[in-house]
Amino acid sequence: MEFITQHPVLVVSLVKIAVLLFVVMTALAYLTWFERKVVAHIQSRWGPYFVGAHGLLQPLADGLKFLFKEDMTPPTSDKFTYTIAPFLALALALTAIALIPFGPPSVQVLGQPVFVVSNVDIGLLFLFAVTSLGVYGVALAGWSSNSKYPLLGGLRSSAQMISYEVSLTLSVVGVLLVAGTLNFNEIIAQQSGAFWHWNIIRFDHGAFPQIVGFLCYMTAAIAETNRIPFDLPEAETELVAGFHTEYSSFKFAMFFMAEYANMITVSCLATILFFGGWLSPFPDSWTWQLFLPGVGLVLLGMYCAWDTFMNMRGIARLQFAVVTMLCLVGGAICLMPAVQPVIEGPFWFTTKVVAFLFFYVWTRGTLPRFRYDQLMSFGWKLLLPVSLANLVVTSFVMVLPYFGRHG
Amino acid sequence: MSVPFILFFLCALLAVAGAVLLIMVREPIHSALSLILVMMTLAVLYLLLGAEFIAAVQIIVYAGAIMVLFVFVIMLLNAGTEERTDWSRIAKPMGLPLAFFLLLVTARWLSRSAIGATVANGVGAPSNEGVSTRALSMALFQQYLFPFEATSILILIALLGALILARKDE
Amino acid sequence: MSIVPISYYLVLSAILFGLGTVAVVFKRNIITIFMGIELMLNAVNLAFVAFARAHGQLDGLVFVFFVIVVAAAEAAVGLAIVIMLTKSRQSLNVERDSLLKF
Amino acid sequence: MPILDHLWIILALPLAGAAINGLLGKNWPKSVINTIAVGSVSLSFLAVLELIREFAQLPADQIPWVKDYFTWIAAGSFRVDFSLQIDQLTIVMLLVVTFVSSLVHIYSTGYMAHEGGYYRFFTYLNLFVFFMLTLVMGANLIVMFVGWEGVGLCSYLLIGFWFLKQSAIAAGKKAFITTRLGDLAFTVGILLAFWTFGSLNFADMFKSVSQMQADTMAHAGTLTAIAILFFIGAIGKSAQLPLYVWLPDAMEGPTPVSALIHAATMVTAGVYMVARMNPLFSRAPIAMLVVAIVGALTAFYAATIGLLQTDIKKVLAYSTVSQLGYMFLGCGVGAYAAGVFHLMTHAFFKGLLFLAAGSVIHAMGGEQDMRNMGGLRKQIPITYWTMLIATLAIAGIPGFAGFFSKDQILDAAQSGPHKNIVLWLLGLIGAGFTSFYMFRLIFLTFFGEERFDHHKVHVHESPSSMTVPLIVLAFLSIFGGWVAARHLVGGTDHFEAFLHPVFAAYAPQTAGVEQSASLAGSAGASGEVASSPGLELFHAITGPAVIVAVIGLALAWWFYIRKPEVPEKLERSMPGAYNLVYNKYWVDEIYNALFVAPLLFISKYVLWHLVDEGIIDGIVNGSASTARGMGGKLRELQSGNARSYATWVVLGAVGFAVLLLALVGASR
Repeated sequence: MEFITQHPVLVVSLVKIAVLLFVVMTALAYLTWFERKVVAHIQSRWGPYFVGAHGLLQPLADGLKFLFKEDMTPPTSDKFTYTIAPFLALALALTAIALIPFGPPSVQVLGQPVFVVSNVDIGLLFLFAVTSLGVYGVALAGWSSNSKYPLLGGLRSSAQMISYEVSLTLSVVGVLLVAGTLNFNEIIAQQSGAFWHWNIIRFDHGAFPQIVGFLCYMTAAIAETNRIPFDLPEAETELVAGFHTEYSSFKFAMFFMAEYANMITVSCLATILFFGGWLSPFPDSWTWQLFLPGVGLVLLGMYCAWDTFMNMRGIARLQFAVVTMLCLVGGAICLMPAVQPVIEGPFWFTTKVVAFLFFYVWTRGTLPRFRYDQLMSFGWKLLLPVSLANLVVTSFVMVLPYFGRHG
Repeated sequence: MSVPFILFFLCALLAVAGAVLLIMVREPIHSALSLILVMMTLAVLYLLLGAEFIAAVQIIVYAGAIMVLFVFVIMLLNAGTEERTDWSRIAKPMGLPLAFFLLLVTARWLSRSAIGATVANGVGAPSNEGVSTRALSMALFQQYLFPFEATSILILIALLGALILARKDE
Repeated sequence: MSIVPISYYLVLSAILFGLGTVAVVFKRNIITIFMGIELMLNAVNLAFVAFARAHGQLDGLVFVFFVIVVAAAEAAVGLAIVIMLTKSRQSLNVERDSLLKF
Repeated sequence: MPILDHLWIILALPLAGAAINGLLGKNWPKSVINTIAVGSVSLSFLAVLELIREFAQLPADQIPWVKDYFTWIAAGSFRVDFSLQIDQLTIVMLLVVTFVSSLVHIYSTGYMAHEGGYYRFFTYLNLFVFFMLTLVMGANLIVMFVGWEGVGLCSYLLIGFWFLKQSAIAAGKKAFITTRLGDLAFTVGILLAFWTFGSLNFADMFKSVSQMQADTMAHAGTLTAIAILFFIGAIGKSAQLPLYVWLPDAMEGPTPVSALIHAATMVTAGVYMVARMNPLFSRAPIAMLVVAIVGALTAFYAATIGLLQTDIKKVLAYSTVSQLGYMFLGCGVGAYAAGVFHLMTHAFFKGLLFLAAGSVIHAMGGEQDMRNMGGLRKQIPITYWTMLIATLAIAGIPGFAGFFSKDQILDAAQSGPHKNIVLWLLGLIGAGFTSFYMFRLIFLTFFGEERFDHHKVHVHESPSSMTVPLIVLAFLSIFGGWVAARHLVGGTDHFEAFLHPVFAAYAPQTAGVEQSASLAGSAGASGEVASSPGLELFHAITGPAVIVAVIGLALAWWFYIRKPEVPEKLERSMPGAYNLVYNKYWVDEIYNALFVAPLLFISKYVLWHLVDEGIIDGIVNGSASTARGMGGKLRELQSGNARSYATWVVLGAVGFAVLLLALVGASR
């Protein structure tokens, strides 16, 4: 016990990492479910339905399937690289998430902030550093498979990632100019107040609405994560499955998870940079907003209860009862005055992130895929100039007499 | 042995190992990977030296851009394993000893250099907190503004050069 | 907690530099040779940072910054050249194209 | 005073003409080339006229007028400026050169009309004018020497103008090499002069000369050496014994060239030089004697050869040699003015003779042998009359230009300060021969029955572009000498008076007195001899020179008009002498045997095979092969193998590191 008190940093960090890993893994799993559901409904289907109520156990089943499938390694492949590539991808993706603050640093245990694994002074830079390495996973996988389509996929993705990383970074620099810091917590703190203080529309001394920057960021981000409409590296119609054609079983799962982890990361980043992170959209004076999480959960539980008794039959009814219980209990906990301030930040943060994820899925469900040359020319000839222009305009306004930081 | 020492020796070991691998391995991709490893460890060392910004830049630019470019080119050219030609009659018998000699000379010299010695003796030991990124950027954009602009022009020229070189001649 | 003496870093950088030299001399694949050069640059950067730290000044870091930038430019051009060269000579082995003579 | 301040214009004009024609004119129409060539030379002639006008107003103390343009060579104490100089002598030469050149240019436009390499011809001609002017205007020996060599070059180029003709090429080479012998001596003389006087500017040289005491024998010896060396140069250039052999062969060149270069201007350069150097010569009596002897001998000797030549141009060539001999004789006996005077008149009438001969050849369609001519005076009257006038002039018939100048020379030889009866006799007989062979030429060419068939050649008078210069020169051949006319009637000789400052300025005191005395003597010393101008005039006109000239004329008439069979008789009666003279004393053959053959032998076996191939080539090839060997070794450094290069770089780095270490260690 005194070991904990002696080495708070170590212990708390380890705990945080463990928890984060668990949470993120679960999130990834259910993100797949979420995506399939949403896309299905966009395409007016039901999506996963039978494995568990509303297919809620589908991710579990998938995970088991991946685990028990045969792990094939092409004989001509470059074993070492072939093996490390997926690990690299997933590890980097998770590392990035470790930098994200999910809640206010004020919430502390043993003098250590709870909601952020590592609060680096130049967190943003490090985030970029880590994400910039994400290319290797794809590229190496494509190369080491020693087969046509993967190689092409790898080439495409590395080219694409390099190209769009530039715009991604530049579009963010606008926010950095406004914020004047690289630390996430400070960036978020500056946006405190209400939603009109968020960087995306914030327009007061030393700030300029980053709406353009946000659009550029989202576009580049989708490209960075190789998502439709920029999923050239794994365009199944052209390259079978792109860089991970040769991968099977859990290695494939790793790439899969890495992709979704990256989605989450960029969504979190968007949330932090443009949408005030874990801040609530309402002025602090509106105290009733503290009840929102609990109330929301309770309402969800009540809907589940109604659904359980009206529609569910057999085992499904049992499972869904469990879900109902969880929701109601969670809601009750969240309504406790002690918990309310703690839960607030994560609540808003999660909400925003989920919104972004929905946006992701939405685009996937609606937009067709680019052609490769279109992709490149779009990235270099449109996105880059626009984000540069945004940067220039912002910096120009920064030094204007009235609007400027010293105005 | 304190944490920095352990960290340092770990990184140094990794770095040297990576460098040796870079030489030993015959697959260009593997060389690239080992070089990336070296860069990573160097980034950590920079952190250890309190140069966070440089560390980040090291990773972003070197590992994240330049080496990606290398890998990309290797994949593009589908570079196979290096062939064991030894047509240069002096490279092996002379070059390697010379290089190692150079290594020794510089290492010896640097280890003997006044600055290293002073720090080793704890004299003039640097403050432990790292260099603030703000100060660095100030220096970059005020004291070194002209070189900065010059490098930007250099980059532009390099960009054009690369474009013209790699252009498909139609 | 004691800090690592600067001379350690310097020696490490010297070693890396030497290994980079070895790579340049010893390797035949032009790309790998290129990597050797990058390695040397990195070694120098390390020395720069170490010195900057030792003197408690920023100039070394600025130099590192410039070195990195220049390295980027050099890599861009150099690799473009490599591509052209390989397209024309069908080989990455520097010993195969002995063009560098009168 | 524009021209005086810009003397270079006179030079620049012909040079510009040469440059334009030579560099651009290859495909230009003849008219354009004519305009440029003739225009440039005529313009410089006009410039000279303007120069004379300005020179007339120049105060005497500013003569000679020298302009330094730029320092040309500066090596230690040796300093040469590119500087030009104007004095009376220069004026005379300039006038002659530019005027005759202009006329010859005009003449050439007609004469060369049907030749190839038209632009080339005029380029060379303009270039020649440029160099000749440089020679004349040079204010120091070096500039003069440049002109000297330049005219030699142009003469070589123009003699060999028809470079497809083997004989022409050979002649060109012969001229070049022969004159080179003289130039060698001239160069040595220049060096000696610099060593002696410490400067090559005429002014400085003459000043130091005049300050030298003639009594110190060393100086006398040096001066004599310098003077003789210079004179050898003059011998080469002016075709005197023994180096005259190139001039007759030079007739291979186009006739206008013969007229301009080998009669009027270039060959007289030697005379000009001797006259220019008069202060030296006046102080070197031995040299003076040499000059006089060589001149007289040449005058006589060349005349004898001229007697039997059948080629019309050859005759003129030998007569040129002989006339040059007269000029040197004049200079040699101290009558520089007379020599220069004869130079001028000779330029007129000999130029005219050549041009007229050219016209004859033109009319005969290239025929040069007088034995195939005859009776031409009806067909080509203008040529006939002008040539007759020139002949009368050269023969020294009273009233014509040649009479005055030749008479002065002989007069000086007979009664001058350096009088020498033997030389005078030689000159006198030479004069007789001269008139003989000249009239022989006239009679053979224009009189008697026509010895050619009309079906091959149809004789025709030359175009006006050729006849006009003839007429102009004819006028000058008559009146050109009259500037000295009043001298006959006891008046002052304007020409001599005009040149007097040049020759009196640095004249040795003792000699100076005599000179002025002789001046008076030749002019006014008639005091005791002749009481009345009429008698004086009668004396002059019935002087021995005139008498021998008339005798020559009469003999020629007897031989070739009255009794054409006489020559054959003579020939049969004394074959030895005839062959001797007819074959020009076999001088060419002798020279071949004496000099050329051994020289060829030496150059072939010693210089070529032994020295050049053996030693020099050996050295060169040896060094080359050693270099190649080392290169072969060093080449391996440049294997083109990047790894090797990298190794070398590393080697350098190591060296540098070690050095640095050593330095730091030292500094520690």
